[in-house]
Amino acid sequence: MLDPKLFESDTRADWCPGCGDFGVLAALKDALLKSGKQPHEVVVVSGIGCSSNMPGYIRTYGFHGLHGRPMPVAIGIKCANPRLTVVAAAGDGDEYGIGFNHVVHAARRNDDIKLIVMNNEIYGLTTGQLSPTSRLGQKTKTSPEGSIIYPIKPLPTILGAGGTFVARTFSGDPKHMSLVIQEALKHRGFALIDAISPCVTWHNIYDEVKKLFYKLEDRGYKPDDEQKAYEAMNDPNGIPIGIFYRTEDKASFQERLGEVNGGRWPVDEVKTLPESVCRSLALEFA
Amino acid sequence: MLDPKLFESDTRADWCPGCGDFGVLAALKDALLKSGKQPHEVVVVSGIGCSSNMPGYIRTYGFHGLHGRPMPVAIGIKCANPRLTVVAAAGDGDEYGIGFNHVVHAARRNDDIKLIVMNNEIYGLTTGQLSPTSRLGQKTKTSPEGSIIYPIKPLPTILGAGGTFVARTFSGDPKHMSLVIQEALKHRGFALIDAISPCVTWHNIYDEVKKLFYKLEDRGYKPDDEQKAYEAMNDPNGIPIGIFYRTEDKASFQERLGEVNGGRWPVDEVKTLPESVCRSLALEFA
Amino acid sequence: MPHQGKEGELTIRIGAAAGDGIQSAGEMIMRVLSRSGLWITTYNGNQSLIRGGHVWFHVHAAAWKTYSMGYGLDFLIPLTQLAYDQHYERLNSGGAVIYDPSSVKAHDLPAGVRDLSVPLGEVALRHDRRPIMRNTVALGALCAAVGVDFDVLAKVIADQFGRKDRSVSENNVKAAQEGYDVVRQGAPPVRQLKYDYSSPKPVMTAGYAISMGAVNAGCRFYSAYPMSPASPIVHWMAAHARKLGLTVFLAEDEISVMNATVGAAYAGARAMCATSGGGFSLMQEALGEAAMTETPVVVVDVMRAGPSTGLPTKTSQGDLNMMLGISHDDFPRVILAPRNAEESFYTAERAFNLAETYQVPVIVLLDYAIGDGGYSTVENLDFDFRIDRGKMLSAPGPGDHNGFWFRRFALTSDNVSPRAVPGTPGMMFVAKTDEHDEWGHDMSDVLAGLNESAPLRERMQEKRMKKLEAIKGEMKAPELFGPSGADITVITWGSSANPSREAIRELHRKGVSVNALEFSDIFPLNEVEVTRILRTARTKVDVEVNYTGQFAKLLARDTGVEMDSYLLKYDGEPIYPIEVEKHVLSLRKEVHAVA
Amino acid sequence: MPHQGKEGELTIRIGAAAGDGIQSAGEMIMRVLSRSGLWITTYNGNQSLIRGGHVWFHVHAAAWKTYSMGYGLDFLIPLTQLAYDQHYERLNSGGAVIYDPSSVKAHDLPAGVRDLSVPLGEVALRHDRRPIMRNTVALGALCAAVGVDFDVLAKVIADQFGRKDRSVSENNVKAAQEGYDVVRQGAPPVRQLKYDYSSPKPVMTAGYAISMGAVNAGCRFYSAYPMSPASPIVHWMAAHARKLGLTVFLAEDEISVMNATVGAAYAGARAMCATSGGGFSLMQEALGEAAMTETPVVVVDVMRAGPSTGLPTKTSQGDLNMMLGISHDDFPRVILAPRNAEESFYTAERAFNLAETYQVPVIVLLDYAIGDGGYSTVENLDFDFRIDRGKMLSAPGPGDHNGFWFRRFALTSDNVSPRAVPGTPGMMFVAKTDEHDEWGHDMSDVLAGLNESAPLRERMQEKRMKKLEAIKGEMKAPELFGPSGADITVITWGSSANPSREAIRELHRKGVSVNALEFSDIFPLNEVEVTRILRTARTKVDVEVNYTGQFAKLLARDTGVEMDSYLLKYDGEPIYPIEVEKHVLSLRKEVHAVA
Ligand SMILES: Cc1ncc(C[n+]2csc(CCOP(=O)(O)OP(=O)(O)O)c2C)c(N)n1
Ligand SMILES: Cc1ncc(C[n+]2csc(CCOP(=O)(O)OP(=O)(O)O)c2C)c(N)n1
Ligand code: SF4
Ligand code: SF4
Ligand SMILES: [Mg+2]
Ligand SMILES: [Mg+2]
Repeated sequence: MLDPKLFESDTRADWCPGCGDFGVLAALKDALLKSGKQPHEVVVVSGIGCSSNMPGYIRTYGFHGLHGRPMPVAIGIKCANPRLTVVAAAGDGDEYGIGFNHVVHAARRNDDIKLIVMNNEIYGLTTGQLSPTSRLGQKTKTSPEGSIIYPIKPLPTILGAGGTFVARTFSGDPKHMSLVIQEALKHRGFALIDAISPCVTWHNIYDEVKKLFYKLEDRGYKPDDEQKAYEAMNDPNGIPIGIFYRTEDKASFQERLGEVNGGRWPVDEVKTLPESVCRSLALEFA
Repeated sequence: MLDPKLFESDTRADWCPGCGDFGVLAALKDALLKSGKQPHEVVVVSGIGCSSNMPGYIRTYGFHGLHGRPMPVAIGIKCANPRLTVVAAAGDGDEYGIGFNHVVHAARRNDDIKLIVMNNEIYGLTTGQLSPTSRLGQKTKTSPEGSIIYPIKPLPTILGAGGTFVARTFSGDPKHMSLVIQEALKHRGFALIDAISPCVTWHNIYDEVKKLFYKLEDRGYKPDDEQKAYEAMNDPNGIPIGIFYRTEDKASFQERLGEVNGGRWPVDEVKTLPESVCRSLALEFA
Repeated sequence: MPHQGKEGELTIRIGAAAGDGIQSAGEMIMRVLSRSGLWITTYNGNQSLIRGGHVWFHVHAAAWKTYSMGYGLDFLIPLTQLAYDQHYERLNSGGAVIYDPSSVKAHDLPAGVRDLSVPLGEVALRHDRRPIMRNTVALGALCAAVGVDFDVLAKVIADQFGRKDRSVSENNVKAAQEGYDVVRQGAPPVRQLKYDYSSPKPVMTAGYAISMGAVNAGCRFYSAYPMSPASPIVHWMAAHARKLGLTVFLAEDEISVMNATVGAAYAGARAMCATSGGGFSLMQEALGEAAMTETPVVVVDVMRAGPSTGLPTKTSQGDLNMMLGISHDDFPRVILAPRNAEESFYTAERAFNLAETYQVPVIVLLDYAIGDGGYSTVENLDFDFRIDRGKMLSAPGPGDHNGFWFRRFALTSDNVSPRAVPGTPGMMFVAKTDEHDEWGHDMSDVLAGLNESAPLRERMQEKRMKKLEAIKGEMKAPELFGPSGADITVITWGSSANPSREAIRELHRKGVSVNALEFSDIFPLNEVEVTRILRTARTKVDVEVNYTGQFAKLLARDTGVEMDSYLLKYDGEPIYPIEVEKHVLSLRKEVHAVA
Repeated sequence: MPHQGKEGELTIRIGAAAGDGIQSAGEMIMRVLSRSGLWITTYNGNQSLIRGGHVWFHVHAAAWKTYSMGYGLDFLIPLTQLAYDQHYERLNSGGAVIYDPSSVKAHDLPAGVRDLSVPLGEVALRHDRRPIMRNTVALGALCAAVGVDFDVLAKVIADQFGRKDRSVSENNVKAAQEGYDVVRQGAPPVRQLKYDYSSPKPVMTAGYAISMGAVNAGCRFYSAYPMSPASPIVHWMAAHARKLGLTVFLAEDEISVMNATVGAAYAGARAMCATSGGGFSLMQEALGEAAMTETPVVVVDVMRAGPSTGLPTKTSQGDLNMMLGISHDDFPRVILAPRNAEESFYTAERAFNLAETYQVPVIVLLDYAIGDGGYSTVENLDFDFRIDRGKMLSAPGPGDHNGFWFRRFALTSDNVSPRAVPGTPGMMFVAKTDEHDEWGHDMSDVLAGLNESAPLRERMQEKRMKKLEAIKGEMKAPELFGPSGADITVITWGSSANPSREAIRELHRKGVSVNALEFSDIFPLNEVEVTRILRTARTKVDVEVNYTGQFAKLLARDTGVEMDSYLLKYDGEPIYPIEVEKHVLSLRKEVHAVA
């Protein structure tokens, strides 16, 4: 029997009532639980933003780092100890803006990190400025007359960069989100989960998303074809959620690292060198 | 009559004899000349790397900045004075690695910058380490047993991000490269030109590329369809060069800026405020 | 035992949870009093969350110049129990608490504090379905309690809600009127100052002031990535872009911000950007780029409590060491730290002239306390200003050109080289972050280390660094506040001058011999002059908002003068005048004991 | 007038264009002499380009300990005319120039310098189609000129080319033999030292030494982005990854490097990274993250000449100010600057123990002169080392847990909190860059600024900062070189100790009363102890490689002690002993004039 309180924290989330991030938190807890993870086996790494307050609201190891930098911290953790399940969780500003390059390169390296981007098309914590996913014309504190900047399209970008698991979910459907996260946890390598998670304070798109979203699987979509994935992502008439693309053919970066270091992982090897090795090292340049 | 020496500098390029970057330099000069540009109307902005030594070898205004940062410098210049033609030129490490996020966001904003990436699949100047475009198995100083990292796919990534002009060229064919650059100079907004520019010292792929490359236009390819562009870019059997995708439908970021600032560009407006405005500003919060 | 409120002054604090509209209520109080002819200083007790928690807004107003939060609270408006519990102990005798007894219990009210209970919620709900309007009701009550004409408040409300539906504004006025009436009919004002409604006083934060100063200095390029407490600057710029013809570049990160600012400045614009500490870390490499390419930029750092993410909405003066060590190896920079909004306006103007005259980066240090968290009255805002762009050429002089290139980095007697704006025919040059010769040619490749080029490298480094010597001549000496020759001298920099001033005023009333030396020009220190001035001071007390006394260390480093005592605060809260006062009083005992 | 070469020492310089194999030729000279039992120091006169220009390699060897480049040149091997022109004036009388007269004209040969012309190109072309082998021929000639057994060179060549085709190695040996014979048959050796071929001396750069030290200290995670002159460290790590079981993460930029290092350290690894100044700028924000989360990391900065891109292959000690001001607001850090390769090895070990014991970032400053540009003999490499991980718990002690969370940031009497490795059951905690309480709960949102939490914030800041007090007790006092009580004391830090030592040895021969205080532990300074030591010195000369005297300024700031004189170099070249000697001699005149 799974203890539903296994991942409960004693700390109340400080998000605004109704914030989409509550749904993501619930889905993540549920997915970890259903995936049979124990709290000490999991590290949740975040950046800075409303969404990045996640660690501490979920009882696992946590690292609440810098704006835009959850990915490299997560990668460092995973490289040091690949036995840990490492989840990165942050906002659209964090991951598609200032920290996007880390995501792109994690995608191409296929780092074994599960990234959940709580996409609300706004900078929430800094009180509502334009984010990279904000829309043309969107009025924010930094675009009082409406944005003049085209939004980023994170999913095709990451697919183009070589992403091996690219999905979208909606915090209005935490059950579906949990299922997608469970798949991501099983995935061999990097998983990007774009989680539409509306900001009820600065840019409330709940009703709109509720009207427009549909599940890919409901339309018989199979996430095994790159070309089709591009098409599905670019649907101008609705908001598809689900897994757009997935391949288990590529080894994760950490698998490949293990081939080089022989499975001698840094956390287990905090020791001096054997004497035999030392002598030859000393004379290497002589 | 065009003066072929118009863009000649007094400074000899310090690249290794045979370096691909010579071809790019020649192509860029030729393209500027044929596009009817004058040296003082052009700024060439670069980063750090062998390839980034470009400014100064070509007689235009130049800015030889930081590793990975030509794009934002170029954008600052273009926003301050959109009458200038701004070309960014740098290496694969510079633009697809440390500085890739700037490229991605320039692509989505459609900044009116023409970016030439001298892609040699290696860090040249730092004496031959793995670059983001280096191949699996490639032996370099940082991968003495062969790389374990999947290379980035810059072209589909930038297309996914919203790129409006995405092309590949080869320094072994400077004439073709010049033509592509000329098209880029006419383009409304951001142009990415991936210029295969082999490093004869650390990773000489001249012969290989010469064998495998072909021109898209020779195969009747039209760069007007995103889906087809993805397919063309992912050709596993050859190295297509030419323009993969191009659209003139999107306004450039600088065009849009001009709508807000009313064409009052920063370089022309280094002046105090009219008195009428001052009074109201002062009392704005009272 | 509660203190007595100060004659002729008002200190007012309103508190509730984030999302309850405390900031705008506080700003309305500020406006009411500032339109009543008073001098104002405010402080915003913010938290880093959007809804919930506890936030407050403090207004200090007086018939004379105010500098900081003043002493205690004359009026507390707690809209939540937590707001009452957190602040009631600060209430001055002779003051009052304005609250709704149905939601707040005013326990342990200090002696001499009036209990002004007003059914805020009930009144509010009469005018709107949601209780948010209780703020307005409280404002009405406050106006009655301080004896301000209701019309002033009505106008402030109209201005505030003007853009919304007209009924919103009208309902708010009605609600306010009811609050006003409850208190008014009860009694005469609790504390009434003399008001002059004829001319509203300009009031702004240092963030807004520096924005206006910058634009008036010819800055039309602004690049930003939002970061508290620097964000108000970009909000202001974005809001004025169309009206003032500003080009605002919202970049993907602070690296891009700084590089774009350098690019714009290189192109010939006056370009500025701003951030807070964490973002500044990301800008450092490009600051080095600006210095090496001798590109004039102005960068504002609005300091907040760190290290790292720290306390994003709390204050600190902890970024000075970073500014002294930006990026690697030696390069010139100027560091200015205006004390308040008014000085920030002029500092922006000076910063651009200094940057362009000497072709160096200029850094302006503000902090949360004045930058985002605090408004203050700006007495004189003189937009008359002479832009000095330094050595800007539109055509090469003799020897300035070699047929190919303009000699952009010429070695000159004053170490400043002529500049050209890209786009100018025939003046092409390359700005290089590699070491370069006078023509901008690379000295790191084929020339590096050669017998003939090592000395040139030396001279290029000297050229850049020696500009600091000339700049020293332009640095303002610390301003003396109070009489010269006092027993005790308070040393402040930037915003720490403000609480110190109010403390000194109070200490003078108590007959203490104290003055202040207020530094607003931080680096390069004019060592000779500063040393001379510091040596005239007897007992020196360093007052700053960081753990290590960063500015005192700079003084020790560059002048050899050591402080005698330190008041260092690093709990995130700004310094209160009472803290400076107590510290000085404790020292006086020591001083007397020794004497 | 040329100087006389020093008895018992050899200084050799070989020069040509980049791509001519000068580095490997130089390293072979180094190996030959080091296998002949001599102490070695080398310097690599590099340029920032791959082919062309002019580069050179300098070897200083002696029967006793060498520290820097020594005095002048006993042997110059100019393979190009430019190499001759650039260096011939340094030739010592009693030395020789080895060159090919068909490509180099040995004009104006200084008096007493032997002209050893050898048909290098001709011989080389007899053994290979390309003339690259002339380096080897010259090495043969050199060995004859210094009287080293040819077998030693033959073995060095075999080792060098061992991995290639066997014929390559054999042809090179043959070519070298011809060069050897040309000189040998002509005459007895020009300058012969006593050689002991029985035990080769370990030789390495500080970059390699610190890599070995780190791995021996238990570091198995290394993250990097290449940057000269720090790249050799990642090359070494990558080359040893399989053999030693290292996990090397090649990141997309230095931001990623530093954050990944913090992540790995948080996860319980010993983690290190390295870069040079420009890359370090990008790491600063994450250094603050390490400090705020009390995650122990070791970061190496191999300094090069700046500012900005500067001179990537030239040397400097200009990054100290940056290290004193990393990122914003106050946080603890340790700064160490080993003087040479040997000390670097042990510094890596100390750095990890310090980092983990105090849970702070430790920064190690190397520079090009010793880090990439210079090998030196490592006398003692003792791999025996005790790893001290500090307060690492595998299960919570009483009071360490609240049922949900581990009290990771407990306030303790020594200000160090217990740590747990993620993966340990029941010890979950959150590391936060926001200010936090003892349990790692956020103090920047709902708690920020409350009456009860402001004092806690204060204590958390004190907890972090006060660790510096304990660390001061672990900082090594400056090492005294030379006799105590000398008239003149040279103050050095890090690598500037090296030329100073050779100068002092020479000055002692000349009867000058001089010594040196060599700092390798830079921050936190143990002020009391350091002040006491500095006060014992009479005339103090600061010797460092930057414009402003950054270390002297730190001493002034933290001890109040001022220097009497400065030898500051910033042309990119390392300090030569002769420069220190001259400076001290000029001072002695002053000292005497005054006395
Ligand atoms: C280097 C840096 N720059 C800027 C900031 C300020 N900042 C904090 S959160 C944030 C954006 C938050 O937006 P997002 O990532 O979308 O998260 P959300 O609050 O919307 O969940 C910014 C700009 C910072 N903390 N660090
Ligand atoms: C912040 C920073 N990190 C690292 C470096 C060192 N560096 C200089 S050039 C370069 C890579 C060059 O590779 P690429 O961009 O592909 O250019 P190429 O030399 O191949 O033309 C690196 C890593 C630097 N200058 N700045
Ligand atoms: S501001 Fe928006 S994103 Fe932040 S907690 Fe509130 S609703 Fe959520
Ligand atoms: S090292 Fe490679 S990229 Fe650099 S100049 Fe030589 S050939 Fe070109
Ligand atoms: Mg967001
Ligand atoms: Mg490259």
